[in-house]
Amino acid sequence: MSLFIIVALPFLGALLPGLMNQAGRAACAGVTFTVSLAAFIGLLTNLPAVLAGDVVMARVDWMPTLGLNFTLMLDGLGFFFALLILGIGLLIIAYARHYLSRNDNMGEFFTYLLLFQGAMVGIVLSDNILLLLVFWELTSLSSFLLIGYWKHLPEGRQGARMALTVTGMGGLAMIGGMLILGQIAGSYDLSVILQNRELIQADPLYLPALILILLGCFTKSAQFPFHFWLPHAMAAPTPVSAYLHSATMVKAGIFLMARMWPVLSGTPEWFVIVTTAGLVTMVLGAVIALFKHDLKALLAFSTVSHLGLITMLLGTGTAFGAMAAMFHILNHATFKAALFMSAGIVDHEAHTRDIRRLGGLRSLMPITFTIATLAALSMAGIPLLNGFLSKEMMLEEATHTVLFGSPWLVPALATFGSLFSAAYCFRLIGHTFLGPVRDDYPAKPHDPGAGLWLPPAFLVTLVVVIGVAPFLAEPFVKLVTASVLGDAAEVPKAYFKIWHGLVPALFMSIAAVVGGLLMMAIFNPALRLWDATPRPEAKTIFEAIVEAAAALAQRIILPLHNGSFTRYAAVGTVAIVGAGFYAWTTGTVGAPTRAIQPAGVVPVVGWALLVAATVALLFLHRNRFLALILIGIVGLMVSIGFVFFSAPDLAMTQFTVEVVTIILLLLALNFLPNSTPVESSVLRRVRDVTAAVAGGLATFALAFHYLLRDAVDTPISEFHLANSYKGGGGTNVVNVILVDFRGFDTYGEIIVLGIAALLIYALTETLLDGPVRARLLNRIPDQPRAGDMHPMMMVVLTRVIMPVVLMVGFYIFLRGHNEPGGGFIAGLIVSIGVVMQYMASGFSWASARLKYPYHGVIGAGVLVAGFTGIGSWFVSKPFLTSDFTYVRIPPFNEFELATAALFDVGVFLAVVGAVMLSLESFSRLARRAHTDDPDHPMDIDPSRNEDTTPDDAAKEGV
Amino acid sequence: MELLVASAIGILTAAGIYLMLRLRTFPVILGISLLTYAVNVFLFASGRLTVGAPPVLRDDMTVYADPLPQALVLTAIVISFGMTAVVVMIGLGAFLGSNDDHVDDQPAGSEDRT
Amino acid sequence: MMHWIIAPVILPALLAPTVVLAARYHIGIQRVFSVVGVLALIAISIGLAWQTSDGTVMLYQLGDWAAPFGIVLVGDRLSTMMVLLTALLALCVLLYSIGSGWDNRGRHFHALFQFQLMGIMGAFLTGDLFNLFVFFEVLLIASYGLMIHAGGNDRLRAGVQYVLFNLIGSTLFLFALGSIYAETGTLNMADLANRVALIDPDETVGIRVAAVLLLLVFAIKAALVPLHFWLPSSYAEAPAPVAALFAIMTKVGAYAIIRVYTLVFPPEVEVTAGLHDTWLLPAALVSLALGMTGVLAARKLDRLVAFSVIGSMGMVMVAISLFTPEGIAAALYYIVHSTLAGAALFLISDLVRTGRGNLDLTAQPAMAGAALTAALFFAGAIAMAGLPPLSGFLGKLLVLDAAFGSDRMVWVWVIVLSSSLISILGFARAGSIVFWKAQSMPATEAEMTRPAALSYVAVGALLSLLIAHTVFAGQVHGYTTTMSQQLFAPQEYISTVVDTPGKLSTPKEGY
Amino acid sequence: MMRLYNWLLPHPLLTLLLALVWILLQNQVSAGMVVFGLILGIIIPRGTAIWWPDAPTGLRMGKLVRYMVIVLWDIMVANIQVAWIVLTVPNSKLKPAWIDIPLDLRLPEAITVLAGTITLTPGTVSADLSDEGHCLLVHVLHTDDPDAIRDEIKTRYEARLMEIFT
Amino acid sequence: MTGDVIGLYATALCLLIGSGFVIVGVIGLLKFNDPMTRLHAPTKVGTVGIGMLLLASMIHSFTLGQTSLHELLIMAFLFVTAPVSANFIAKVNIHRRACDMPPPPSVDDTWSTLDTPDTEPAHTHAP
Amino acid sequence: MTSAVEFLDIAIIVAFTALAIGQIFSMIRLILGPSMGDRILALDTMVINALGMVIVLGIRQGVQIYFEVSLLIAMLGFVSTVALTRFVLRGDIIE
Ligand code: NA
Ligand code: NA
Repeated sequence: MSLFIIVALPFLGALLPGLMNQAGRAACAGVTFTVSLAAFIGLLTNLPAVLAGDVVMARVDWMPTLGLNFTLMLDGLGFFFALLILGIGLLIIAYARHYLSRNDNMGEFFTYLLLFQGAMVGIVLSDNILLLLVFWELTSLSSFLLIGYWKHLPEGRQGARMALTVTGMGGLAMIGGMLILGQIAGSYDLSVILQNRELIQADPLYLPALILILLGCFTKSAQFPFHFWLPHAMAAPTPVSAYLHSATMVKAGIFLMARMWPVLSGTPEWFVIVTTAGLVTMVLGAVIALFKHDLKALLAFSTVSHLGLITMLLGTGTAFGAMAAMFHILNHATFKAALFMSAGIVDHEAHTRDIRRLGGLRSLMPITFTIATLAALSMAGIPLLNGFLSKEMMLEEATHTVLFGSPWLVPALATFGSLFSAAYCFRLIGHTFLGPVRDDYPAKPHDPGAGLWLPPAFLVTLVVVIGVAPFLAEPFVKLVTASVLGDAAEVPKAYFKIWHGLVPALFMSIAAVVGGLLMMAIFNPALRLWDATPRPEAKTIFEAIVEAAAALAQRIILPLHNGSFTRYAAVGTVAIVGAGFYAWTTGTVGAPTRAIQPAGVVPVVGWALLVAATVALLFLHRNRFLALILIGIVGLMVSIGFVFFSAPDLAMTQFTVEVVTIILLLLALNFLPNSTPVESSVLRRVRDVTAAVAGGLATFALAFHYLLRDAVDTPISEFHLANSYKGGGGTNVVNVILVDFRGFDTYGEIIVLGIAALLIYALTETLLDGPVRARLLNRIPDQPRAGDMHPMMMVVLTRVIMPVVLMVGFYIFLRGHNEPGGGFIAGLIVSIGVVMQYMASGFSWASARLKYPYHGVIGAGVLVAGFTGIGSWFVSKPFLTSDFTYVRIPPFNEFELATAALFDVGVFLAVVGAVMLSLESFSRLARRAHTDDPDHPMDIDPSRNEDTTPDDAAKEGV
Repeated sequence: MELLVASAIGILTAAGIYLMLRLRTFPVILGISLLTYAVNVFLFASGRLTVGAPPVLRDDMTVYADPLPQALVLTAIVISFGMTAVVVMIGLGAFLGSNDDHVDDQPAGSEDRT
Repeated sequence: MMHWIIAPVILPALLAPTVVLAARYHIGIQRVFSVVGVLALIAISIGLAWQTSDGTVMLYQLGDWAAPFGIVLVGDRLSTMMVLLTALLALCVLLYSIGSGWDNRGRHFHALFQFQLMGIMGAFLTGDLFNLFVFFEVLLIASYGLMIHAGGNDRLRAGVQYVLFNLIGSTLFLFALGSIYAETGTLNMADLANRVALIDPDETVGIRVAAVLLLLVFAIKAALVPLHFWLPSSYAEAPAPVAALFAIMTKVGAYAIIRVYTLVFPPEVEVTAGLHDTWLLPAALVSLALGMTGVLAARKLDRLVAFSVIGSMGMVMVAISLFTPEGIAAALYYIVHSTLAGAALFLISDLVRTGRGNLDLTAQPAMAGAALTAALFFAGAIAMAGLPPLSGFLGKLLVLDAAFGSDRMVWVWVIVLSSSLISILGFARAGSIVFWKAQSMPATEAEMTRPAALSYVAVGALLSLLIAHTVFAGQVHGYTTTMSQQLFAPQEYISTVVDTPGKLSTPKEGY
Repeated sequence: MMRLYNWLLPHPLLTLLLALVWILLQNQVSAGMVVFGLILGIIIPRGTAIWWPDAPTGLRMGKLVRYMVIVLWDIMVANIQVAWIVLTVPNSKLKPAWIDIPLDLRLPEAITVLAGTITLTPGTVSADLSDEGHCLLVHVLHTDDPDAIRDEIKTRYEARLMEIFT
Repeated sequence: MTGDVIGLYATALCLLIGSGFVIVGVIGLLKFNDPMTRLHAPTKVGTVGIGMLLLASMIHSFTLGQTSLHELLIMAFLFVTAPVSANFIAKVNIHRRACDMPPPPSVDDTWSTLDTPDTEPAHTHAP
Repeated sequence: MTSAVEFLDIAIIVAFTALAIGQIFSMIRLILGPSMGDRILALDTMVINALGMVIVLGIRQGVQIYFEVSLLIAMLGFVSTVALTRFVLRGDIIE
């Protein structure tokens, strides 16, 4: 079967149980088992090739540009691990089917489990180290889901997060390591990397790569000092613990060290780091395991210890060590999975895993007892069981290992670790199964159904078979070892046998077992000593670190993003000015190319007024009404400046916009407080002044700089001046630019205006539909209001002036193309004319008589402009291509017809619509605030009073 | 003349920044308006300063003020008008909803100071 | 004449006023118009991307005026890809807003939505800097409207700050444009590239300041620290579909930086040397770190997502600021990813809001539709945190790979990897509180709304796009690599833009 | 026919005025211009007629022109007088006063013209109208005899306006 | 003396007269010590001042051989709007009690500005 | 002819100066106030003076191109005065 299918099967199959939840528990488990079995069989179909020493490859490009491809490889090592993963997986699935309770969502569980399985298979079959990373992180994710499977348990959630964080961290480090490795080797394919031992080990980046990769391995395999997460992962359902945390995932780190062994091992750095970590982990794990009362915790730390053992073996860097490691992996997988399942059975039946509450189960659960005892004894290193064999090899290797210049350090510690290992195994057997039967078990324990005990029984069978007939396993282990070693070393000749003669390892082994028994004898005093010793509690520390990290993050982030716009703006200003300053100081300044033009009295006075108004605004801005007047003066002076500097169009626009803006601001100020209180501290004002001065100096310098210099080449506006009449049919070049050369800008501009109006309208609607409505209805004006809402003089004047204003608007519109003016200004003028009417007679009165659908006007304007643009498509010209012609119809003078004028109509309509809709929206708020709706255009009209009695007039008015 | 215009830009900018850093929406909007003036003049000045030569074609004239920055400023003025209208409206909406025209978020639980 | 390239701008620009004019009281018609428009947009975008995929540079001279005198739209691989991305995102967001009913909680949603699209499309397509400003304003003002859509006090207050900050940005843009025109006398980007080359090395101050100001403008859009402050509260307070749409807006800033700083001010230009490489990378790294720290610090889910957007923009900017073809290729790949992931997360957080009424990261009873929402969140978080198998991981690999060998490689690697860890922590924490801890809470009688099926479809569509982005990563990255090579060899772009004659012009002697 | 005329020209004078404005705006005269001005002069008042209900009818044009000439002359004189007061009379010597003018005029248009005239002419500003519009409040800059001013306004201006607005 | 020269002198004269009135207007604005009296100076004097400037502009155009009557429009505009502006400002002064309060009208009850039935009695408000 | 031109130039300078003084005095009044009416009046005066400046500028340059600007200033100055006074009088300017 193709390697792709083997990897893909669990992933694809993962969908099934999740979707089949309705179909029942058996179906979920069944389909999961079937999927796994299919993959397992698929793997076995490759056995002949593997046995023949071939490397089965499969390759599909994924990201060839990066070097990340779906390259899979099956050799002995991969086969061995895949076999473990899929084989034990099958047993676990069978076991879990009976283990999970009716309340548990089985579909979800098996989905996660299959995801995990697929990820694990992916790791061991990857030929591409980046692909391996993908699967590597996937195991972290799926194990996160599995550990947190019982979401209601806080331990589960914490354990899941701790596992994810620690292994995730390792995974991230490994990304770095793998990338370095790939960059050195020039490829991310393992098959290439493994050929480049010398190149890699000679590279200066070898050490960082090694450390980063080992970080990944150590975290995943729970090596010291990252061992702490594993016991907490035991909050997961037991099948998960058995599968992930003994048989497979924790071995991923080991696998990777083995996989990378040919290129990474053999250096002093490798030796010191890996051996030390392994050794320490082995001893530490064993010691802690002994004093754990939770069966699973005990097993978990025993796993830590054994992983340390394997790590240490790999660390020695010898071929024998590697072989021993492989053999121990096999053995450990068998006895440890069996032990976990047994522990699960005990938990399942006795409803507790606390050793202190157990004991005497031997007679109540004979089958379980047998299984557990055999497995435990194997772990303790008792002959005729497989654990003994590989442990002997380990001790043998230890005697040849010189660490930190000391020939006895490793053997001594190895023996010491083995001693504790034996001790906790004895404790496990003794305190759980032996001793008197108790009467206070939380539940009545008895052996479970075959579904639960068959899987571990099968494993224990292997334990015994290998233990008795190691030669059965030998060819396979050697095959695996060969693929670990690659070209780096030859597989050792040593034979697997029970009796090696009176070698040091045997004495160490005996010492360990005897020591273990003695340890059991003094267990109670030792436990008291242990309990009295202060130890860091990993979970507390981890939670504290995470919470501290979160708190630190909050301390950094929250005050920094406290919603203080002023600070944001200040920071932004300083950053902008600072960056500009940097750019300036790192540049060069040449001599000016333009002379300063002398200034007459008008510009000086205009400047003085502008400055005076600006400065006055700074000091008087708290009086908001006055501030509006002052800003009006600033605008006026700027407009006059534009006139002075030959920009009449600009002046008109600026001035008109100014007035409309002031009207808008007045409409708003009606509701806002009329003054700004003094709030900011002196310090703050000093800060603001500093930022302000810096910004002012910056823009001054920049403007002054370029005002005295010419552009690097002729400005493009030369073309506009030259072609405005010829190509655009207008003599007002600014207008021709606006509606023709750069009509697209204008198109965007009117859309901006239209959106602004729509937005304002929409917001008003929303406000009036919400709680603001009530507030407006109950609003009391913050200033006394004069009588005579609509004074007669204004009303009468408007009647005459408004039509004139409209006509002026029309005039300005028509003139625009050739003289200052245009659709935009015309639109504003017409709007102002209508506003005059509204101001004179009131919005209600005026709009009750004549109401324009301003929405429609905006829409029409934008559409007219748009369709004018599209019109040129029909003559195969690009959007907004203009054309014009001169027409003469008596009695009129010859006049110009230009498509640009049609575009300007669009502009005009959009502007009128937008301004009016905005003003209307603002005044809708105001009308909500006071509801009097006059029937007359003016409050006082003596000609009306003549016909009615004064009382009626009083009622009608106001 | 160049000095006048450049310093006017600088002063408008400085005043604009100062007001922009005030604590209430209204002065901040005024500040942004001043900044808008500053930048409009700045952009206008990128065509350099020309007196008495509006870019409206005449038979008797050969030199004109640069029309392009004028057109750009025109667009900019219109756009900033729309923006101002919008920010005024949103600011007003925010004020009407909370009776508070601070531009900064107020710490939760602080008393309504307006 | 090929008019298709302007269609992404014109279509929404016509659709929106039509809706305003004819259907402003009929939400049903608006929806139909909007969806049909976006579907058409997708079709057009696919066509454009197809057209340009062979390296063709499409030029559209508005008003038939040749560049640099008139405005041109230019379609190349980069701009058409961004257009396509926008259109696809728009469809998902639109479906979500219809499904969740967000579009009917205020006025003119669809008109503003279309205008927003118009602005974004225009910004991607234009070849003229001032026109870019105009489109920035279009997209901004539409975004203001969308951001405060449906009102509410917090939203309005955040809206004020959002608008004000962007007004500062717009002002800065104009300062930059003024400087550029003053220094070079042109506004067209391709022409600008030619003219920058003419600048005397003894007189570089002006163009340097201009270049930096322009960079800062785009940096504001891209929410680069310390110009990012506008983002968290405005994205968090915006209606979810709007925030999701905004995911593309930060990319507009990134796009503009890529465009301008490969075309006009490429690293090898002497007069602007030392500007982008000095500050941009540190700022990007700080953004990345700060954004992901914000993920851990957030107390509400929407803020969390907003900070993750800052972080992922930091990542994009890290890649960009390497200013190598590999870096830009990685950035472009990451941009697509970050857009989709950010949008998906905003929508998912709205699913949570719908299900439990708020987004506080506190333990609350299980929400309606928890399982599916949780699964979606898990996927979104994986994507955003850069975990496999989704594209965030691949993007991260690309960025790290591109940074290999650069001067600041160690910084890049350390910060990319450690901020990744922080975000994993943050997402895991948030997810476990919102989705897992809920299981240990007693169920309440409180009324829970189950999100509409269409909402899930929309989120699912986004995630499917993410998955496609992952599965076809090879093709996509291959494409972004060619794209990046095109960007670093802009001669064809420049000559197509500047040398194509238009009305009244003969090439090379128009004035 | 008459109804069409009334509909088309709600304010014939306004139409003429607008045509004149159009010509002034164009700053040149031609037949086309006049026609166009008249067209606009018809369209615009038609479009906004609803905002000018109850327009006065029967203005006496001759008298109106004469009135305008008088006012223009008075404005010239007034300005010189006010200028003199501004330049020579110190604040302490200034004798401002409020006077109220009972109105015989009833038409708003007429009262407005009167008030405008008062403001434009010697040292007086019309400040306010009484709550039912029967009395005009005028501020005088400098006078020893407020009653004389009241009388002069009533005879010189109001009487003439009574005739113009019949 | 040709017509051109007369035109130039006339322009200059109008300019000077206009300037004089402008100056007088602002002197009044600055000098008087009561808002109502201040109102007199600029609204009138300014109008004529600008009127003279406009006249100067017209004459100057004619001198240069261009017909120019459109300044009349501006002049007319200023003349018809000035009274309304003044009226409004006077109303503001009365409403804000910034000046001496006028005696009640001889015919009706009160001045329209002070006629505020929808608020508290007007005099309770401080200016 | 030349003396007439010179005279006109002087007159133009005088006019500019007068208008400039006018602006400065108005500005002083505006800042001094004290009443809102004074300030609005001062602004109104400044607008009218500005109009004068534009007119004189047109005379000096001998062009009519500033006519539209002047007309606009005249019209809008009035509108803004009304808006400001209405605000003081009624709070709401379009009611
Ligand atoms: Na107020
Ligand atoms: Na008078």
